[in-house]
Amino acid sequence: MQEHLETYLRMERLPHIWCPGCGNGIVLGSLVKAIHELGYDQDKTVIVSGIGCSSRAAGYMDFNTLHTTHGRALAFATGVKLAKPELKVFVLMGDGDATAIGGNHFIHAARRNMDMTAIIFNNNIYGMTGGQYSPLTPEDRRATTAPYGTIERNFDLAELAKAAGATYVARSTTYHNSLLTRLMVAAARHKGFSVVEAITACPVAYGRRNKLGDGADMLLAQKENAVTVKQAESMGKDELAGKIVIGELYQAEAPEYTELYQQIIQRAQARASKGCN
Amino acid sequence: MQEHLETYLRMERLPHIWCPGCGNGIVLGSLVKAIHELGYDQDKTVIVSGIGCSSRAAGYMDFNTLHTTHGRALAFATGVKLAKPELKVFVLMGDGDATAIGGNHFIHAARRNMDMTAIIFNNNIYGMTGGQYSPLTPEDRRATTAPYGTIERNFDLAELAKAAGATYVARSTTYHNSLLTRLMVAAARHKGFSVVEAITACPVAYGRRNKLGDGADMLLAQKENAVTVKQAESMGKDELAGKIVIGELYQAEAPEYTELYQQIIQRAQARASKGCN
Amino acid sequence: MEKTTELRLSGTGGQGLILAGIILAEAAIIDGFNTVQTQSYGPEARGGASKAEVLISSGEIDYPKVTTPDVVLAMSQEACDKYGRNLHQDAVLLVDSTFVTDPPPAVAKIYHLPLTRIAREQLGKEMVANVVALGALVGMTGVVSRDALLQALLARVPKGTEALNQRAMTLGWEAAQAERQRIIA
Amino acid sequence: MEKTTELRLSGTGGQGLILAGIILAEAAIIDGFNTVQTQSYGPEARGGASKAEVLISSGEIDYPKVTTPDVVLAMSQEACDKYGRNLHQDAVLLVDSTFVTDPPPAVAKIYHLPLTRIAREQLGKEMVANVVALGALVGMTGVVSRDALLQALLARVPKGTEALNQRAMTLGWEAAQAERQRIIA
Amino acid sequence: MNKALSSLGPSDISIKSKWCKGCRICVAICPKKVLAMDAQHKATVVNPEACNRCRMCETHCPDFAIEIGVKET
Amino acid sequence: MNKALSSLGPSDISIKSKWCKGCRICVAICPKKVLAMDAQHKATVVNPEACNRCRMCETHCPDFAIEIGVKET
Amino acid sequence: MSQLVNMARLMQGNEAVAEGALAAGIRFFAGYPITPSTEVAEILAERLPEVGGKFIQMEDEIASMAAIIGASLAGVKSLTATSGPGFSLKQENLGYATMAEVPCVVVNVQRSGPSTGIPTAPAQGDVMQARWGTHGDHPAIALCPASVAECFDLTVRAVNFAEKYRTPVILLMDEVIGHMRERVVLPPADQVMVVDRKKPAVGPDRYYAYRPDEDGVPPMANFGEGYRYHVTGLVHDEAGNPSTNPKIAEQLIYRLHNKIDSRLDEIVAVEEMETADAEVVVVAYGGVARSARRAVKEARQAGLPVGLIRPITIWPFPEQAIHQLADRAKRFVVAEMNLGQLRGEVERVVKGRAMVTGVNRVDGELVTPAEILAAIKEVG
Amino acid sequence: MSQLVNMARLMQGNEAVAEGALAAGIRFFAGYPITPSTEVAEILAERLPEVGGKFIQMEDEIASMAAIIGASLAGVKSLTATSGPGFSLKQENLGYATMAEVPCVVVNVQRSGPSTGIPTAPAQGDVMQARWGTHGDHPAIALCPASVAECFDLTVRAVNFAEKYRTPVILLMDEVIGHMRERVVLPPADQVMVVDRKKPAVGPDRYYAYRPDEDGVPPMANFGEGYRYHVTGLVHDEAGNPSTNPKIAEQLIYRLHNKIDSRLDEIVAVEEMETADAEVVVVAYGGVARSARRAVKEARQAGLPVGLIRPITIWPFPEQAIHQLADRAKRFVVAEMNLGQLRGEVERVVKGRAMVTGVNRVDGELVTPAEILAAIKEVG
Ligand SMILES: Cc1ncc(C[n+]2csc(CCOP(=O)(O)OP(=O)(O)O)c2C)c(N)n1
Ligand SMILES: Cc1ncc(C[n+]2csc(CCOP(=O)(O)OP(=O)(O)O)c2C)c(N)n1
Ligand code: SF4
Ligand code: SF4
Ligand code: SF4
Ligand code: SF4
Ligand code: SF4
Ligand code: SF4
Ligand SMILES: [Mg+2]
Ligand SMILES: [Mg+2]
Repeated sequence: MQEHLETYLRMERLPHIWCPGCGNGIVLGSLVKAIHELGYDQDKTVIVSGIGCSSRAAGYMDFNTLHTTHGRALAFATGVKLAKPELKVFVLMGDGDATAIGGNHFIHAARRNMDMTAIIFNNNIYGMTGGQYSPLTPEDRRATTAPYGTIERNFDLAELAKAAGATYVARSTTYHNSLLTRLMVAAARHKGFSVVEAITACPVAYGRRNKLGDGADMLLAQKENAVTVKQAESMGKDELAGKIVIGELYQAEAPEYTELYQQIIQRAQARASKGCN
Repeated sequence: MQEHLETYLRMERLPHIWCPGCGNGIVLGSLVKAIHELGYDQDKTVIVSGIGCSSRAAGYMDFNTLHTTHGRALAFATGVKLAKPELKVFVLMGDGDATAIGGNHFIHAARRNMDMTAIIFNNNIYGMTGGQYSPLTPEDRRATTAPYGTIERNFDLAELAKAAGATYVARSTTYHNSLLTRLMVAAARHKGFSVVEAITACPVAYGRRNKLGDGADMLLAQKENAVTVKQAESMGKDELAGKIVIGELYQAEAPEYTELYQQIIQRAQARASKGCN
Repeated sequence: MEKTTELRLSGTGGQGLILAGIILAEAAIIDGFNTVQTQSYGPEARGGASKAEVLISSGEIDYPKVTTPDVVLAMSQEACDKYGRNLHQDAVLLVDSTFVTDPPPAVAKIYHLPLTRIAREQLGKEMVANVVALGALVGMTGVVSRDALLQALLARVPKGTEALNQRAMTLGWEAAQAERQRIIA
Repeated sequence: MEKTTELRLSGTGGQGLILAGIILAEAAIIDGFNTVQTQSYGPEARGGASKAEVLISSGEIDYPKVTTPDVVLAMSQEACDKYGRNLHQDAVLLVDSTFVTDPPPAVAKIYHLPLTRIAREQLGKEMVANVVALGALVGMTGVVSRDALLQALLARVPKGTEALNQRAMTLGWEAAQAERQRIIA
Repeated sequence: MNKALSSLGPSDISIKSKWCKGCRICVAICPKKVLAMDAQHKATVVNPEACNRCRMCETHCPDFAIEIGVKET
Repeated sequence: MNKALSSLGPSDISIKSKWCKGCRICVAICPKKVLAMDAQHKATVVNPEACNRCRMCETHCPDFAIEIGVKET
Repeated sequence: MSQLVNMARLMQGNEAVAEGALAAGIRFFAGYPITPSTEVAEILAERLPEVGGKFIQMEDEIASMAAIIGASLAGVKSLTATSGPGFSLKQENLGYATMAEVPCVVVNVQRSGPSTGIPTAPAQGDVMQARWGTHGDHPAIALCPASVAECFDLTVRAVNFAEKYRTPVILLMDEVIGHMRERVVLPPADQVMVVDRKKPAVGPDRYYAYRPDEDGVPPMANFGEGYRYHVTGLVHDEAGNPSTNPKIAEQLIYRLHNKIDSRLDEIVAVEEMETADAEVVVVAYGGVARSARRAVKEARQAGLPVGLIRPITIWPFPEQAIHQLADRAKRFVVAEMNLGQLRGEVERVVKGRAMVTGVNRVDGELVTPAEILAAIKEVG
Repeated sequence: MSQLVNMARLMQGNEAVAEGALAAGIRFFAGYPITPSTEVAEILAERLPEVGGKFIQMEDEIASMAAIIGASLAGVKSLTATSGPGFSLKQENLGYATMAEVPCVVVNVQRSGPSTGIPTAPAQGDVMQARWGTHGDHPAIALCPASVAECFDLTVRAVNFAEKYRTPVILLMDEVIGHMRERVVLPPADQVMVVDRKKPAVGPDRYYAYRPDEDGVPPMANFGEGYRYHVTGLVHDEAGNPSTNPKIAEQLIYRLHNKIDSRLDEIVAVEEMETADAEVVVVAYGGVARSARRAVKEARQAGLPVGLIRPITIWPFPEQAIHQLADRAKRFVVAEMNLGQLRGEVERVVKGRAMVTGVNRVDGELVTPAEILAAIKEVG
């Protein structure tokens, strides 16, 4: 582990800014291991992120790193990838970043099926700004902007990604971080737009207010609440309430965008050269 | 019909600006009949629209009409409805308006389940700006910005709405406009966020470029290609390719936003008055 | 400042007047003139434009719009009402008598030609009424040479329609000649 | 311009120094003073602030920040290094000796008190170290009255913790008195 | 007004020529070939007797230009 | 370096105290109760012999503060 | 909290904005969190339902701006709060509110920029953006508080202006004022002057939603009250119908400007201190005005003929006041947490009659009294 | 189309922008359609793949701006085109490009506003927005063509400036110029001066992505070329790492401004006509400059001492040129399709030495030569 860190992280920037018990560091660790396993060239790999606590992860990673504006990471990444398809692209986003202000870019990236991997740090809250509810905060939770409890239903991120056109969708938790690593690897190897939801704890802006204990308690709760895709298959809707289904949730084949665009180029150049004669 | 028109339309503004053969007028006619059937008070009904050919419909309707900015109609409507829940709210949008620039507001409105009815005029193109492809343009079609054919997969609007949380989703065509009217009525009666997709022809910016004939040809093609939900059930995926499934596609129950908010108010006022003693 | 010829082609959306304006301007370039072409639009770009303006000059063209038109083509009554009035003494007004039934009181030289009818009846393609109009306009005013017009026309029209278009232009040109004859006579 | 007392409370994120600053400012209001309180933040608002400043005056307060602090509380070594230096002659520096092991060369009056240790060991709640600090600060400087501090404190703390907090304040106050005694002696 | 619908006279097919944009939808959709386009590209009634009052033309005209009524008899 | 892993000496549990933020995750997750929090709220090794080298602490420490190695024997 | 009215209390600037909003009758807030404005949302999330109002957190700032416009049209006074990045995103719909004449208030608590900048550090970098941020010719009203008490007062004033002139109004704060806590005494509710939008004097049949009264402001019917009309961001005629007629366009755009420009005496407010005989006039606003006030006091104590003019209304810019001072003053020192945004305006108005210099910081720190004092002494 | 180079041809302004973009090496376009800019996208959708470039229609203007920044960082010259409403939406990411120093070009074909306005009618209402539209202190470069040929030239220049100074550059068009067709002769490819971004002179181990050379501009490594660094919109140090250090913030913000401000001689361009002895100087740009040119010619024919200055670079504003003319001229007549946006700048620079008046239209019509001529004659 430690030698991976030294290879893949900007060590001089550590320790990171995250609070004690924050799960973001665990997700970052998983990602580093995944990239190591994938054997990607750091020079040819781009890490794009939005704005939020989780999005600060990019700054610690020794790659081509792009920390963008809130919610827009996937749109920046789309430009990077289409301009230079040979680059490997990971996009790190918080739940608010990806599904609140960034929701549109998320569904359109899924629809286009450009080959990149989105990793959503889902801590069910806006961490960076101090605990406002996000589209992934479950119902009836407290947040600074929901002092009487949340009344909005949360998105099911995986269902949304699927319906929008993503061709690989998976979920794990920081507790199950070796599964998380494996899923990240599989997602990256998948050709097309892949989504990995990482359930992670924000003890400071979410746990405290919802009496979920500290980071350690929240981590152990992930163990309690997780069920595998297999287990989930034989469970009823009621049984599944409050559970976290982990594993590969969806996989499909569809043409990849930059490859299709390459065909456009060929067609255009053929037509243009014909036109010149 | 004619007397409905005189009741519900701003007659002095007719004839409308739409091109010969454009289906928007047919959708507008269906909506007028639906509102008549619903018996809604014009003074208490709000029609919100975005920007696009279809969104001009609002201006012809003798209601409280709000023609907003491109893509944002649902966000404006959310303000109207939450501020005054007793108003009935219809939101008219083009396919580009609702799912390109407006995609995020669409999925969030679906998630919140506020009681209003979204009607999407799906002509598979940006009509107003002269024929650029939209997220609902099928693959391999021509558009001014897709001179070599589209390579993006289109959204399945109904699937997207469902996954995002909409509790009523239906689809019809301008050919099947009495069904369209019935679905609009059902959607409006449904408590929560309802979506009606109206398949409509844009002969000028879409049909012409894709050799689909004129407005009459395109209307008749809707008849050819439509299958009912029932019929679709017994059809395979391949058989369904290129078909338009019409009818009620999805229905579910979930608490409605403005009612939940009313409970928040009660809770807050109870707490506040307790605090004063 | 060299004299600039100011032309305005007006009608309704689908009549191809923008294309006509472009062809005219391109003909002017072939003839060695300087030229500017502008147009007006409906809401956003929907439905296309209903008015094209072309300025032709052997010198610089600064202000790109028509100030005092020298030549006006009106292919609908509405266009004629709007643009056919208050023309200067020597201005030429060409109206498509297929649609313009109520021409303005003549301050200018008016030519009535059934441009669309010619296209419809003699060519079976109402679509080319704009080219008939171009032929007539040039036939009447000589703002550009007939050769340049033909060359510009053929460079713009879809492959396979060259003959049709050339005939349309010729019919327009001839109709104009005849009308001129009639007026002069 | 009336003399303004400038206080700076510094430490790390979780120590409750903003709340301490607020309570101090509210105590000042109870005593009839004018007051301004400011703070500094981490990235966005995450993790909370690490520095609170309070100005207290019987006149108007214009510039809302500390220019030359009269009183500095440092509850971490880092804070002490950053804010404990270059104080003016009469400034008071209160360091939490639980954490500050390497105090600056004394240009000012330094008080070393094991604020956090007092909270931890005598009250079993490290959380109230900030209140211990407040008690000590007021005991040492008298910027506000002890009564006002108590009143402000009790108005802010959660129901059920009043006794604990009052004790914390008292312990701080007493520790300060003892230290003062020691210094004066 | 107040005419009994049951009187069932021949249809009164009124076409608002000013609103008709000539799209020919009504012509294409009329099951009885009642309608046709005229030289000015406007819809016109050519075979009124055949009309079965199905209102297909009326509901599909995008320009609200057709009204199917009942002729006074 | 180049130590045979099979030598399987006792674990070398190194905790980077400067990076440890005291979250107690490692303590809570260690199946062998090897770790505990010290008075400065830092993780510390209290029962090194019990360590089974499962690396649960290492992979779950959000601050990359723990490394499980092999003691030179 | 009502029991605390009329008592001295410690209050944060953002909190005073929230309280001012409630006092002015704001009953709808839609927003998206962003430092350093978030407290406005958080407090209103709690307080609005207590008074029967509504709070909603939208999916982004664009939607928030849209929602408050919708709510206002439905007849409920509405406000949103944000900071730089969010303010940039709101620009399109801010222009819509101007064009469609929908009363609403946008609070921008400025932070260091450009872009994400330093989210927790103060700045005044959005001053010109507040005037020119949205596309197309449009007027703007922006008010700038320099104390917590003024946060309350100017929020009330902003809401009143919005309602009176049917226009969006910007409350242009900075992090210093938004986050600082200060002793304040809030006025009792019955001493708060509250203005409501003008209702139509005629029945629905004779109502034209965009036909102005003599004051240039059309009376406003709310959705649901029996007046049915069309609202659009397109150029529109008096009925609200879209038009491309140049005459109508011209009238509309001029009227939108004139309803503000013809009423500068009501809208424009400045604070002047010791300007009567001032040879050097310091110009400062917001957080920096507090440093300036101290610097001027110190300068006066040192016997220097120095005064302060503090624009309370930033937009429309207080041309008249500056213009008059320029007749006598030898020098203007404009102190800002930006690179001289309002200094440009001062220069324009002074027309060369006096020197204009700046004291500027863009490092995320408040300009200090010492820096201003140094600038005062520099030449003068 | 290459065979048409070097031949006289009729070309639309928007088309010339597309051709200029290709000639300057633009190989990536991301956009969202909006009148009257859409043709730029439509033409590039067809032309880019012919030269191996990429076109993508994004879900909105925000995403378009984001995508071109991403593509530029990947090493591909990038451009987007829009109009008012879209320009408002791009502001946040435009500020990001400034802060992160990413070369890119934004074309704004101005239409009548505010809000949706009259989408097909010309205006120059976004002039001040081009300078101040995004939050926070930032510099801006905006170029303004007045002919179809200049659309080509200035697009090339915009791309070159973007690359040279690592900054977004705005091509500020108006509907008149964007939609008009004109006879042009495009230069052959080898006569088009093309500037590429400065590559690092050192190896990755010694590369600091934001350490400037003497010219204030840091050499730029592209993603994927072996130089790994961090890009952020936060205030950052020379390595690109976020910082809240006031010194670092100050240095960064000043450097971003100075790399433009210290090079005005390279960047600022004006066209002057008959100004040598002019007592009245007309100031006009874009479409209006054409009316102004005719008005000035007519005035000269009538024997009036009138000249024209046409800012080609709108931002930075050509202060120096105006300043010099103000020494002699008695009056400036600023003609614009807005309510006097650039007139304010002229006033600021003229400092009272000459009268400054305006000829303004906001009705969606081009200012006419006659109107300008009338203003020239009014007093002079
Ligand atoms: C345009 C814009 N709006 C709002 C913000 C403020 N902001 C910063 S991070 C954030 C949300 C963070 O939540 P999430 O994306 O879930 O990330 P987390 O901090 O929880 O990891 C917000 C609202 C911003 N920086 N920019
Ligand atoms: C912010 C913004 N971007 C772009 C536009 C230009 N625009 C107007 S309508 C439209 C799309 C219209 O397509 P759709 O929503 O499908 O409606 P339709 O015209 O097909 O009915 C676009 C891109 C705009 N007005 N505002
Ligand atoms: S606020 Fe929450 S998400 Fe952010 S660093 Fe702290 S614990 Fe992690
Ligand atoms: S462009 Fe298409 S959608 Fe728009 S009015 Fe014409 S036919 Fe209808
Ligand atoms: S359907 Fe209507 S608009 Fe079309 S031709 Fe028939 S009457 Fe005319
Ligand atoms: S009512 Fe039916 S039958 Fe009669 S004209 Fe219309 S479509 Fe034809
Ligand atoms: S898990 Fe890491 S940070 Fe947490 S207590 Fe253990 S060593 Fe320290
Ligand atoms: S490796 Fe396993 S047993 Fe050993 S200290 Fe870590 S968690 Fe405990
Ligand atoms: Mg989060
Ligand atoms: Mg459409």
